[in-house]
Amino acid sequence: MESGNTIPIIVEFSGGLEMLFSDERKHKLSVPAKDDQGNAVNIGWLVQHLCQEVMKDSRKEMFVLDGHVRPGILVLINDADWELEGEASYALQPDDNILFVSTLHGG
Amino acid sequence: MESGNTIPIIVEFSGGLEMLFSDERKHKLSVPAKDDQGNAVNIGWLVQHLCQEVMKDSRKEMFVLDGHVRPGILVLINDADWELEGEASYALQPDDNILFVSTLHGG
Amino acid sequence: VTQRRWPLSEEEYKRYGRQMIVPNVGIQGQLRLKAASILIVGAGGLGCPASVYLAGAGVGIIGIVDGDVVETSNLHRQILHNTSKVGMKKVDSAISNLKALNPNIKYNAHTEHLTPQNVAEIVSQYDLVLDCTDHPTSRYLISDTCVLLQKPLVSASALRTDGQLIVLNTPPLPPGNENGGPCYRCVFPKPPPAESVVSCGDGGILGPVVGVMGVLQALEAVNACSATAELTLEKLAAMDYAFFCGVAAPVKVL
Amino acid sequence: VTQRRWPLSEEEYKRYGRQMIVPNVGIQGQLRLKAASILIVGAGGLGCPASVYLAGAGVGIIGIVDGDVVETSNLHRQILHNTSKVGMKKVDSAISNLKALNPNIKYNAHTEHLTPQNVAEIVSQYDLVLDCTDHPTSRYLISDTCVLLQKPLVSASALRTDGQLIVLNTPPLPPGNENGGPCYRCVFPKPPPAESVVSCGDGGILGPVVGVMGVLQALEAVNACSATAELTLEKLAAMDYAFFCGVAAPVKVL
Ligand SMILES: [Zn+2]
Ligand SMILES: [Zn+2]
Repeated sequence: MESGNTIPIIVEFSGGLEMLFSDERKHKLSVPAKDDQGNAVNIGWLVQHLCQEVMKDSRKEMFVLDGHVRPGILVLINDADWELEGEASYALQPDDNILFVSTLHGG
Repeated sequence: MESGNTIPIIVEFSGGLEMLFSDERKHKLSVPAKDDQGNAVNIGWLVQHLCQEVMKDSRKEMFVLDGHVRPGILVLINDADWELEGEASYALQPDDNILFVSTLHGG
Repeated sequence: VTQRRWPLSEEEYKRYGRQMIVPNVGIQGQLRLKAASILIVGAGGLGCPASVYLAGAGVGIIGIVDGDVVETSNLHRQILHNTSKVGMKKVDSAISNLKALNPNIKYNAHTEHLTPQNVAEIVSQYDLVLDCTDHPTSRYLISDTCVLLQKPLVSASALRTDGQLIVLNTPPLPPGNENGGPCYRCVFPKPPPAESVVSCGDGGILGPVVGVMGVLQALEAVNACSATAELTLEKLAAMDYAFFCGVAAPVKVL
Repeated sequence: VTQRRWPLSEEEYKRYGRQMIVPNVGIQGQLRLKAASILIVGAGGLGCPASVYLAGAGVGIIGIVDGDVVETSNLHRQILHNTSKVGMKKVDSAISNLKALNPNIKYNAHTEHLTPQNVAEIVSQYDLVLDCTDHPTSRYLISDTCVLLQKPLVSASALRTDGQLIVLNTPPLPPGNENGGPCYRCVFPKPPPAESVVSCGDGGILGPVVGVMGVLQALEAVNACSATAELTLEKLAAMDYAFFCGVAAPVKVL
């Protein structure tokens, strides 16, 4: 929002999370390259952004709990578990694919 | 083989065709950018190349018949049917994924 | 009037409740499934799992075509049959099991193989066809008939550890109409040479591999029958074949 | 000596012939399947298709755990049960059908729910476990037990039109060994809040969706039991989780 530079990314939701995001599984987003403090935007920033700007549903706690992605949601960065990439501190790169999967329990 | 320029591509086989190619489904190949006549290499060239240089199996007719990919084999260029891309005349691009699928009939 | 307010019986509400609450199914989707008739060609490795999930889902009429009898070598993958049914017609074995699962459905037994002589009369009775056969000859016969009779077709096959699935002739417009979906002959204009055709008997097959393909056929059929128009159009947009039915002339089976 | 040359009966050669000729199975793979014992936890939408394909494939011992009875609302997706079995224990209903399909197998009925009290005694009898349950509590209980008893675990779930599958604790090394595969608790260290957990009863489920997941569990189990060592290592290399069992402490269930 500061800088004119933006990064195109794809954010996907599955396992029911898409219901919180206008029932759309795939969102093409353009995010600023830097946050308000001039730091590269990371997944932590993205999660807040999704919660505040993209999610229309009022049940924020189904996505974020105590400032973190709620337990039971797997985050994949370009098909790899985000734990391999530094979790919330991973800096977004152009054309990254970020997938949020809610674990299912039915059987 | 003329020019030093080469193009990296991925060739995949499935539906049993992999058995003709050393039982490997995925082949990373480096092909020359131009053929002997100085034309850009295309799928037609690739098919001959696979048949002559890559296939160890003697049953060439299971892959090529009368100079063409045998009936019953679907060719996908970057996940699209090759009929949309000009079939054998499609010129290979760097990082193309060419998939040869033999139709299965069992049930 | 009572019938309008409660278009399904109490038993049906119980039986299908868990699928009726799925978004995009609902009571309308369930009624469309109940009004639908589906033909399953082949009561083998694909037809067994496909038919059991379609019977579970409450399709109104299920027809099964097969001329074979149950053999012991079928049982590792043809899960509707069982050891005591060896020697019985596959169609009769399958239908007796399906009836036990869901007696609300009308089952039609066609205990003969599809031939150019009987194919039109059989296929014409149904809304949608599942090709669960195991030879290219029957695949062209079924697809050509579906083109001429304008029936959507869900075709699957499996061998060893590989499976393939393709939804054909969807939407099923008159031959030559470019807005129609491709048929089997559009995708494979020339039949494969005989020596390249490997059967499950010769090449082998893992039961769960052909099982997954059969269940996926049932899923495509449930989607096609229960879906709203928007869903169908969305699926259509995902197809990207260049040729459409009627471009290559189907054989004359009618 | 005769037994060595013909390690299977004539009936078994007939029954399993089509899968024995699949490359990577062969007579050795069939014998490994016959020597294997698999526990299926849950005889519902996942356990029905999983168990029927494992019985078809010739797994030596199949145990099924479930304390529930068959209800009409199960029948659209729980294809081993049928209308006449409503009210019967699911485990008994399932095993009577599986016996008819393949009487060569030893079936163990565990007609109670898994609890922290009985889980170790039951799981310890088997080589591999399929989690076909429908609640996070049982998923952690099963995974933690599999870690402590060093059993590989194939876990699946489904809801509405989505399905998930994960192969856990493979290879099943002692807790703390970093070369072991991740467990459920490695992947999901904290249980989800209760209000985020939606059951099939509340969210709905399409039969073929949960059906595909159950058949895929059977496929993973067949691969795990019949595969050669090379295949197993190849699969291992494809996993890329950072945490491994023992990093997060499993609950004490033993
Ligand atoms: Zn056509
Ligand atoms: Zn762990």
